[in-house]
Amino acid sequence: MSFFATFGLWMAVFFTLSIFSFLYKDNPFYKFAEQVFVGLSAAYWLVYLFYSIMLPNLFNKLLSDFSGNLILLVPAALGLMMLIRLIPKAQWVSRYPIAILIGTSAGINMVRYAKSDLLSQISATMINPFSASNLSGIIGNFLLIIGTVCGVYFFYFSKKQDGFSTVPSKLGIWFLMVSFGASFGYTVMARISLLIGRLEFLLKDWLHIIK
Amino acid sequence: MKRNIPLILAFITGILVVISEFIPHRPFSMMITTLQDWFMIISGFAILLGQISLFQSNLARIKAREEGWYFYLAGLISFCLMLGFGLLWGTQEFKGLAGHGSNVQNWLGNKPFDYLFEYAYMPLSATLFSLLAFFIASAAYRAFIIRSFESNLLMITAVIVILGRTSFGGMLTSWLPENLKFWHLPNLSDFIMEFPNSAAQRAIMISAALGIIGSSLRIILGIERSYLGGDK
Amino acid sequence: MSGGLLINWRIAKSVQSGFGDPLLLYKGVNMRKLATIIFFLWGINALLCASHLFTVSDVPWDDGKALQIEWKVPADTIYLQKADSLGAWTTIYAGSQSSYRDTDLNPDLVYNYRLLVPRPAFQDSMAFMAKAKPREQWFYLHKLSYLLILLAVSLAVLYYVHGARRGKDYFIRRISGLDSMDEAIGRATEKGKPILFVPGISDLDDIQTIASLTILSHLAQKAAEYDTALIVPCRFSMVLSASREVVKEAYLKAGKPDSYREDRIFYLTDDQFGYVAGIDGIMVREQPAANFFLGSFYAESLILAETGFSTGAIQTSGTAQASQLPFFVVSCDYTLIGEELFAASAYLSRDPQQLGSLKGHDFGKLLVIVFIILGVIMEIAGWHGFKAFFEGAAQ
Amino acid sequence: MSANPNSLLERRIVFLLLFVAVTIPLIFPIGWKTEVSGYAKMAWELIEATPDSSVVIFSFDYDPSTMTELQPMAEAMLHHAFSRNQKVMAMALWPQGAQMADQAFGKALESFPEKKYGVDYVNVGYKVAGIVAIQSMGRNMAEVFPTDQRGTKYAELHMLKKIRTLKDIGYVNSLSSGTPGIKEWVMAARDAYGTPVTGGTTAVSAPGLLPYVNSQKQLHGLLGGLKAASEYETLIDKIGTATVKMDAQSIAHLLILIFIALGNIRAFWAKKRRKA
Repeated sequence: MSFFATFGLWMAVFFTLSIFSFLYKDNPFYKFAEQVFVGLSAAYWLVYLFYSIMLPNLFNKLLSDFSGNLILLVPAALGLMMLIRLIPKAQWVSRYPIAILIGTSAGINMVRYAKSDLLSQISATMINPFSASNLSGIIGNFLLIIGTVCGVYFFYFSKKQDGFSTVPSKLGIWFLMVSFGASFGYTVMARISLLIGRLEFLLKDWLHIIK
Repeated sequence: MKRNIPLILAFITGILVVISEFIPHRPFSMMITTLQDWFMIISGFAILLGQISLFQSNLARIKAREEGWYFYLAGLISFCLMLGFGLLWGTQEFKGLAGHGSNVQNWLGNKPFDYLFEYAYMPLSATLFSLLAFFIASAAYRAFIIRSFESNLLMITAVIVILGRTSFGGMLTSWLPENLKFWHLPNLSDFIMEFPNSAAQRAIMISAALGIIGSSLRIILGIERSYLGGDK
Repeated sequence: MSGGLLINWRIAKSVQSGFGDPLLLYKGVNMRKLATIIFFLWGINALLCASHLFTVSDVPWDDGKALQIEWKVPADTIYLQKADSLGAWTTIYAGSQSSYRDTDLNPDLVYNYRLLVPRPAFQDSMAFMAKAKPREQWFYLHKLSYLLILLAVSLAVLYYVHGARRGKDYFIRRISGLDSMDEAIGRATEKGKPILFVPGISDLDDIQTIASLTILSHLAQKAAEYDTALIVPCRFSMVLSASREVVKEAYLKAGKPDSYREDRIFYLTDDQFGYVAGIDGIMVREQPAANFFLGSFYAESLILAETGFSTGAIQTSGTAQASQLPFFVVSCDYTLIGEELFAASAYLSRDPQQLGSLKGHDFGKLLVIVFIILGVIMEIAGWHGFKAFFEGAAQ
Repeated sequence: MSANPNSLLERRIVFLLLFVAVTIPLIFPIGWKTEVSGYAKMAWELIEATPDSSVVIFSFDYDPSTMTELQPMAEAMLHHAFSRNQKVMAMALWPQGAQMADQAFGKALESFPEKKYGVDYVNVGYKVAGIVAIQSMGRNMAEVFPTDQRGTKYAELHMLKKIRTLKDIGYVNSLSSGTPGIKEWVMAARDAYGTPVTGGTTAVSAPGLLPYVNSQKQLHGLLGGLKAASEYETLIDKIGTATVKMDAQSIAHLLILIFIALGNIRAFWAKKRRKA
């Protein structure tokens, strides 16, 4: 292995252990790793954004065919208006691009969520519970329908929850709790996998204890 | 003026986007992708704002010899190194101001930017991510306590699913006869995931979607305007 | 739009040869003429059949990027070919289905297709030709249900907002996560420690971030009143800009513009885990007495909440990210679940217009419940049109 | 919910125990057998039933980010294919897949040192364009892969001499963590040319692909995640990386359950003490 590859390996090991040391308590190694991480990653995204977004989507297009891409001057101008924030007196200028972006986001979110999270979930719940082939499937389908309806009702804000109306709301909370427990349990494996990945690096690539 | 024009702009862009969702004809059909591209370009400019703020605050701390200033110096150096390498010799696919730097590559075995990415950024990121394994254990230890009916539900389903996902969960109930296979732990955990869990997830998604639609509408109509700050 | 022409040279040849010598005369009938007529009639017939057998048509109500190709030929395997810009044929489908939808086309260009049906008995294949032009229309019909539901919810919101403007008062149930906010700020003030506010890890294009900034505005005002330091680390520059505007305005409203410190609202890094590493550092070093994690969160939710727990802070979290809610619920003191995050601004401000719009969401919920129940009944009854109407938009 | 010094100590013990519990099985494998699911069995049956010396395709449609889950599958299935004396052509629809393939071959050669490059296995490398590349393979494989990764011409690769199109392939095994991947293989190879397709994917993506494992066998079984990989290792009776990792998983899960139990006991005592 070349010097730089070995050096790189030890650097990776150092950072790995520094981050793990945070589990015991905050310490200079973690502080160092944290600041290096923040610095490196900030620059990483800047470089990434420059090469992968700004160059192909803006600069290259303007340089190769300026008159054909005149429209791109609009986002470029808005981007520069964001940068005017650096001048304290003219900070209000950045409200224009922010307003346009937020307006756009609001519009996009409105239509996207109406489609993917509202309509498709509603239609997915319109099922014939008796279509399942066995008893557990039928019970499951009923749970699915009742759980969805009660869960939605749990979020009903503008009514005092008393009398009969507490029943579906209560059921809704129960379903939420079951779901939270289940998702928690389900995620354990994925999280342990991450740790296995890091340990594999330490034990295999660094210490050569395992093959 | 400083506040009304932005509100009008938000209104116009918002409405245009919503309308264009339903019109397959140009120019409307292109609207959403165009605006999303714009978003990226604008945020491409804006990222400098943050980075300048980061740079300045680190510099200020170092100048003031604040406690632990050398850590901030390390951060600043890493920032400058990564940025400099990236701009000079580029990244894996892109060439930088000084070309691909084949000399440096031969020497280092990789482009400097990619070298730092592979041996510093990646291990840092992956290790920080892997802390989740520890935190999920400590959270389970502390929080899954028998208290109320709700917290019992939370705990019991978590235990069933954790058991059902592993090899020994299957072993534990593999003796069950065929007609009781429903209670076999892997099956039971699949059942919970498929039905009650999906139901609650759907309820959250549906109501959150309504919340998002409502909030978006408030923003487009200018009822919700705190994001713009004050009038001055 | 559609056209068809059957070219089958083998058949054509067999027809010709079947009539023998081209110049054969039989009982005064010019066989050659007869053959020509028969061949001509057969051709028309074939043409008619072909147009029926193999059709290409524009997909209606779309953005002019797709053509629907259909064929009715009895064969196990057919080959569908398309001419490229130079006129060379390439196979785009081979199989036994009877239709194909060609997508990613350019509107208003003519596309040529050829259908090859192998005839093993003759060791050749029949070819059918057709062409068509995809066109853009002015409405996506399959999105009708989606438009209607969006209109219904929007109109309900507008109706109730209008009601609120005319002085109607709307009730809102308790949301404990928001009631506790004052308690958390109070505790931080008592201890003389700062408050940490994390506006999620999404950019401004996520409504959750904007909802979070609305809560930040209320929180900052309270913090200004109590003279408690407020720390807001941001992942994106645009969130940073907006947060600064919001907090500055809040301090101004509280009458303490001089207490506003811009350097307490800062950018860390665009990187998900770099950002988390930074916040973890802040939590253990500054020891904030109250943490707020509101907005859009992903895997890092538990890292933040558990580190915050270890510092002994009172923690309030809220997200619409269903997958992260379990972790917040388990390790924070209060959690705003899903829509509660969006209800927060109305709840905190008690602004009648906002409360009115919340009432509008609730109308949407009733609508959803009614639709689901109706849909289930229709499905049980075997009438699938109702569900299909809603599914149309999900395509 | 506030932390006291006592609970901070408990936290550290929890962390330490978890660390040890995951490390030890990685170093000293236990080799717990995993209960085999129907989907894994189906994939195994396809490879088991494919005749001796058939040429088969292993498509490496992932990159290092999902290696933890997919590499063990690749290794186990490759081991199986080699043990059935099938000739393996490796390719990749993802740029970094070709390296993944080389690593998997390296591992498999430890058990089958007699296998020769060009005769028993080849690596033709990465191909852009996903589904279009697969469609072209259905017409003429030599055109899609003029040379292998080392630059050897297609015609000179001994095992590929008789292979003209996808129809000459025994089965396709796609290990995929996204697009292009299994779905594209099903559509362009199975549905269009009838070549059997099997594969493996991450635990997260598996539910989305299960509908293809149907009565028409669009997909011949499917491995989803590490657990399925260890099931496969159980089927071929080998303690591979998946089994080892699955052991670590099982121990960690077990430990977390013990933590939950201990947490409850602690809470119970605390309550009792408060009452007393």
